[in-house]
Amino acid sequence: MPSPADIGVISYAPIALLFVMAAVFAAVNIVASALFGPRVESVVKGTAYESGMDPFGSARKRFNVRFYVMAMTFLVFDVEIIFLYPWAVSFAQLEPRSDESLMFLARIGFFVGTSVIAYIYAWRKGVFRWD
Amino acid sequence: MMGMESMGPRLGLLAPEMVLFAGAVLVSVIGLSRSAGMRRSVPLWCIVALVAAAFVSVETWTQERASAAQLLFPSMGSFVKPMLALVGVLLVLPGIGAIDRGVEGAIASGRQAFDALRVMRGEHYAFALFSIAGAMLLCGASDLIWLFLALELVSLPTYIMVALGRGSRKAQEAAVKYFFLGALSTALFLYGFALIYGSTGTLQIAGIRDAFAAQAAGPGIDMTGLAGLCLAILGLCFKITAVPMHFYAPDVYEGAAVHVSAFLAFVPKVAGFVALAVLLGTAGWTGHALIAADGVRVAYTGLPEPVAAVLWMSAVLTMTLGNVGALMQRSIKRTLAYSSVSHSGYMMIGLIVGAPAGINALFFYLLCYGIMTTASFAALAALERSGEEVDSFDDIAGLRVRHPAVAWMLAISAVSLVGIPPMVGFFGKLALFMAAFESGQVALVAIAVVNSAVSAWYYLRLAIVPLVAPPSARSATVVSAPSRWPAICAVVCGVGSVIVPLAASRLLQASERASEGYGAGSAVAGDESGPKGSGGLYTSRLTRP
Amino acid sequence: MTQALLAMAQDGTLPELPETLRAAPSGEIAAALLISALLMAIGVVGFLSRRNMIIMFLCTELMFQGAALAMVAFSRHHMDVSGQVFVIFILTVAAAEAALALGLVVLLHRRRETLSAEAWGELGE
Amino acid sequence: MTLAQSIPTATVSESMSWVGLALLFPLVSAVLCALMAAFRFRGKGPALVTAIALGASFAVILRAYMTYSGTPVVIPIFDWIDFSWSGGGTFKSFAANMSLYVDRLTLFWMLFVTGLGTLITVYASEYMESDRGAGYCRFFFGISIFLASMTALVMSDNLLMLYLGWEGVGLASYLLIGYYYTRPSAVAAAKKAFIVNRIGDLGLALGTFLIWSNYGTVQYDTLFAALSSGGWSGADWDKSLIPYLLMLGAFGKSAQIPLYVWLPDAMEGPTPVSALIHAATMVTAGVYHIARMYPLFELHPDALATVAWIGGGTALLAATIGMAQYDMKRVFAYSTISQLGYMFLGLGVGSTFAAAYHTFTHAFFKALLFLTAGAVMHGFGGQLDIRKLSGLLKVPGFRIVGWMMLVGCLWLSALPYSAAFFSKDEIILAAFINGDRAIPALGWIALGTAALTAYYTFRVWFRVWLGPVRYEPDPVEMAHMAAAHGADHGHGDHGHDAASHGAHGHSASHGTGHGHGDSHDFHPHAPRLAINGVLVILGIGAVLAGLPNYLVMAGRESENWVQWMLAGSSAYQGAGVPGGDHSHTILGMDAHRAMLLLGGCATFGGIAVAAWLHLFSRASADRLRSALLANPLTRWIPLGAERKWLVDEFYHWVLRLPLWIGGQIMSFADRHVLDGALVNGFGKLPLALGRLFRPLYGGPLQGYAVTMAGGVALVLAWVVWMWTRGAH
Repeated sequence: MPSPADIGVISYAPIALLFVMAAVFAAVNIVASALFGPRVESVVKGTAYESGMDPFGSARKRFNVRFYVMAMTFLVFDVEIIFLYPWAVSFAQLEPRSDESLMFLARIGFFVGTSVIAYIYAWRKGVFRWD
Repeated sequence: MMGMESMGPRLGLLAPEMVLFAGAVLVSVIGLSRSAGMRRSVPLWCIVALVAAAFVSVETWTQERASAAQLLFPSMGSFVKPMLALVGVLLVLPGIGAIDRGVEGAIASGRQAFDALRVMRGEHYAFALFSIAGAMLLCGASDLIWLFLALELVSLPTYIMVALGRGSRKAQEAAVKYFFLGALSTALFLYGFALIYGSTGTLQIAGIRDAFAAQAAGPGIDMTGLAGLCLAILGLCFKITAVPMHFYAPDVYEGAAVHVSAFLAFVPKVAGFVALAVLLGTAGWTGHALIAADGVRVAYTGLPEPVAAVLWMSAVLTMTLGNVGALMQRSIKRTLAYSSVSHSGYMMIGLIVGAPAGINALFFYLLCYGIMTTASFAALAALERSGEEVDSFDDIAGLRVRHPAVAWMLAISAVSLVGIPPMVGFFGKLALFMAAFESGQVALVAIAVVNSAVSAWYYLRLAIVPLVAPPSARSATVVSAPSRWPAICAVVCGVGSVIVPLAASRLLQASERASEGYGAGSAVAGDESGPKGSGGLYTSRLTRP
Repeated sequence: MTQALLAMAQDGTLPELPETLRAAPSGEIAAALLISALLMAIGVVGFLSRRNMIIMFLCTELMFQGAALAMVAFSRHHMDVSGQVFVIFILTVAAAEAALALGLVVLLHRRRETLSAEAWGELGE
Repeated sequence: MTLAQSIPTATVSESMSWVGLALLFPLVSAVLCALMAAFRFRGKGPALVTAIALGASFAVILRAYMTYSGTPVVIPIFDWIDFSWSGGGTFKSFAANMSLYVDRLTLFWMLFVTGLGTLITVYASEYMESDRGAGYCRFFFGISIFLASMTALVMSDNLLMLYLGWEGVGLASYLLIGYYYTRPSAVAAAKKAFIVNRIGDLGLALGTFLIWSNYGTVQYDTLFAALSSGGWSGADWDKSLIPYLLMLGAFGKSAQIPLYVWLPDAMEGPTPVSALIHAATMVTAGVYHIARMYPLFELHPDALATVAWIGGGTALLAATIGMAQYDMKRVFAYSTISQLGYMFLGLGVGSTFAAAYHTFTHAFFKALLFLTAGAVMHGFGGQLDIRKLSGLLKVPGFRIVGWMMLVGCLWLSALPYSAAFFSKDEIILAAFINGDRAIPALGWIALGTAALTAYYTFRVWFRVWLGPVRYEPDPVEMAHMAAAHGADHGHGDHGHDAASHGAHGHSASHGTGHGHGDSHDFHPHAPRLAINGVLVILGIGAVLAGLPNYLVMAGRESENWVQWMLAGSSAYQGAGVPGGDHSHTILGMDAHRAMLLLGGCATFGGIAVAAWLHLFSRASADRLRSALLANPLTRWIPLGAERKWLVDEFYHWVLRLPLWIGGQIMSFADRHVLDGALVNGFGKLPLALGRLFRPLYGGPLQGYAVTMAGGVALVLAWVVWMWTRGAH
């Protein structure tokens, strides 16, 4: 029986390898383009790329408050998802259609319901309106 | 285990919180209505929810449910929840007319179209309800997770209320300080919870109590547990504005809108004290015994010495620094903030004395304090000067001439805050000091009495300046706030500070239920709430050096 | 929800950890606790020493995570899953605080065009 | 058998709880008045409500009197304070419930308190009508609060509720003295009354506390039971302090030496207030309190003698001052102090009956005097100076007022066979002959004072009502009123600002251009039905107050009704009328006969002197004054009396100045030591601590955070250190 430490190292090796490969790939690309790429400076080339349009205004301009509101909403709903994982894992182990499983379903239903209330509230508040 | 079986009674005990939750949802939706009349009705619904919660909390509370819920203080909610709801009703009133004043004015005059993103009345009151619901939830806390979540439910809404309560820069500065320092304190008690968990191996409050009792019966509570308790206490000191976590109070109370300051002076404080009572209850006070999980009867010998000493020093410093700080303030709100600090100091005496007498007196004092301090804040909210809040003693000089009712209510609340008979403050102090005296905390009582005498200096100034001093140039331009409700609230609270003492006996009896069921014989002998039964798992492996 | 998760944990309805992972050497626990304490300390120091409010907020998050890590470590130590349940809630609350902090910071930045904590010193003695 | 043992044990009676309505009615009317003020009510509603409430209160008391069975009854209303605990090995309790203690003494006091309260409210409904609006509501609110508090004071069954009422009447008195709060003198008078009364209240509070700590109760029935079982032992200094502390409270409320200085100034309030609160009812609270606590006073050998001497001294001092005052209300104020002095003298020489009887008769004739003075003031533009009013009996519409004031003056002068003669007579008689407690020296002082009283009383009446017709309004009042009508008109309810006693209403009815202090253009404003009616009723009441004694004299009753009203109460002196056995002699004559002669001589002598100096030969009064002034040996007499023997100045220099200097020193220390070092020091502590770590942080936010985190770190380090030393 392998020791816990062995299992840990061995099982995570592919992931480590993945990280290493990703890093090397990125580094190699950057270095290669710096070494071998042709370098032609021009005004047009120095401007920011805005999907073919001529750029205007400063890059440091303020963002619309809607971005922040949206970001916050996303953050909150995103985190709520983590409660679904432990629930889902344990729900799968319950006997189907038993009282217990129904109770579990009701509980998560309540939880999702509160999230829906929050969603309706955000919608009424006009968070999702972009004008 | 405590899953299915105890969920029923516990849900029953949570009825008032559910009412408040529903109320908050309702209020936030109504607050977004396009009709100005509907929006104006928001405080009304808020009050309806609070009154309903008070009613429900009284009606649904039964001894059987309470004991079935297996809480450390099974009956605490029976007093604390109605108290929170009823004082909450009073706290709703001072904000009427102040929130969204500019926006609503612009909408009414047609300068601006209705924009759901710009109106905040619904949110404000919904947050208030959430915060009160959080404080109520604390009464039913059976484990540290619950405790933590309820505490956060109390705090997070108040951060927003401070920031949005009024549009001034001061409010935003107050919000910055309150939020960041609040986050720091949260981190502290959270780490304390982690250490307590490390020491006892359970998050269940009852389990922690058993584990601490077992440790105390042996070599004593280990260092992890002690450090955790102290960290948690200090973190919670932020909520009750106690030394060393009180520094934010004057700035935040000054910066926040006055009705928000009133809220801050009461709801988080109740929450902090409830949480502290529960936490300290796990370590136990002298004179209680319980049957530990292994069937052995364990007598408490009192709080662990370091914890008791920390509380003692903090109480003394809190009342002293609060009073000294208030002595020479020029801002009334800062004075009231320091006064709030000093009252926390008095109330900490109740924590030191412990269940039953100290905790009962503490909660009775909280009720008295809520009435008195709301009166003074509401009196301030009833006035304004060129659209600004009234905040300097100059503004209220000779107030009796133009605003006699408000001046008298300010004076009554001040006199009551000193604790002069027959005002409600006197009875609060009487009960508290008597409990401390009985338990032998004579030094603490003496210090508190001296402090009360010192506090008379600045409280009487609060009474004399509006009543006796000649009107000043500034006070001549003070006018009533657009809404009458803050003044009505001040009158209700002021008259209450005089009338409530008439029912002092009954209220004291009611508060005596708060710690009923704690301690002797109530423990959880042999039942399943100790998560892993008895055994070596209780003792931490972080043993003493 | 807390109740539900705790109930699951204590009823044993949550999946058991693999047998091989259950007993952790106390050295590892101690290391985890050390790191959690370090996180806490770094958070406090950062909170006190940095002016940018966003960084300050990140430092409080650091403290939260320190506490969360301690929870996990103790949970392993006691073989009790409830500590890990607590961590989920800590993360949630941290996210809520983050949303709040974000809103607050935006509000302040609009007012003052700076995120320095020094800029807010009007109130005081 | 001591007095305490003779008090019957009280029975608890739930069925009589309707008596509590007497307390409830004034409270209801106070609330209604406040509501009317809130809703900007401008009619006479407050007066109506208050009069009805007080009348109902009177009816309740009357019914209680009719149905009273003879033994004291405790009527619980509701539980107020009921603590009990065990400490130091003994079981202690502190119970002070909202309960009423009804015995004859209570009913006696309540009868005239509520009766006079109702009458004076009716009077005030007309008197105050020019202030209709917020001021009117405020006035009747104050009256209602006063009556409620007075009821609580008199009817309570424990000292704590009595204290509550005591403070309540003090508050109402403060509010009503300062009624014309735009006048600095009124504000100053209100403050003075408040502060002087606080000194007395401190005594009462300490006394109550000592009673509780010595006897373990503040409830009358248990207290009397405790007193009857255990006597006073001279070794207990705190027990012997009790009567003196209670005395201090009584002297403050009832304006006796050394705390009498507030009462003359209290005349700044509206006249009905002076009549009700500062003459008839509130100021007798001290007498009531001592009568109620009489068993306690009896236990101490010197306590009652002290009361007697203070009372006698006050009677004389106030009479000498009253002789030299020119303000009508002030004269009556000093006469009130003087008559209160008589009551205390009566208490002190052991005749509670005489004191209570005098309280009763005094309430009528003094209320009558004040109300007639008020009617004069109401009618003559606030004029009260007796040098500027003359021959008013000939002014149309003032006849009733004048004759009624004559009744009051005769009664105050103790006209033989008038009610006041009987009561005062009993006091003086008791001072001469009442057994162990008699102090004959005080008897002579009281007799002399009676002559002085007759003189200064008739000095007022002769000057004001007889002689050539001459009157002018008070220029200060008129100017004040004119200002209120001119520049300040838009400012608030003008009733407030115009410190207008009727001159206001008068000028309004005569159009503009009036009320500028122009005496030629001035028309007196005669009283109407409410005022005249009340005056007549009071006059009749004053006459009928002698009825109890007439009945005894006619042999229809065996004892005086007032004496009967004291039976079975703490104030009952079983011996009955002092010297009733005719065995005592004064100057060789039978005591009663001697009193009739001596008292008659004093009264008629005083009136005669007054008639000579102030009616027939007014110039000789001025000559007498200048002659006294010319002689350096006698100069001090008129000057001293006119300047009230410089007592106010004495208090100012001896008490207020040192206090003021002390205050200045404290304030300096406060600013520079406390504020500078301590407060600012503590305030800056977090920032200063933070500055230590300056490189670490930026801004006050982190300054606080450093202190917080530092505190936590310190505590944690300390806990760890404690733990390593083995404390856990």
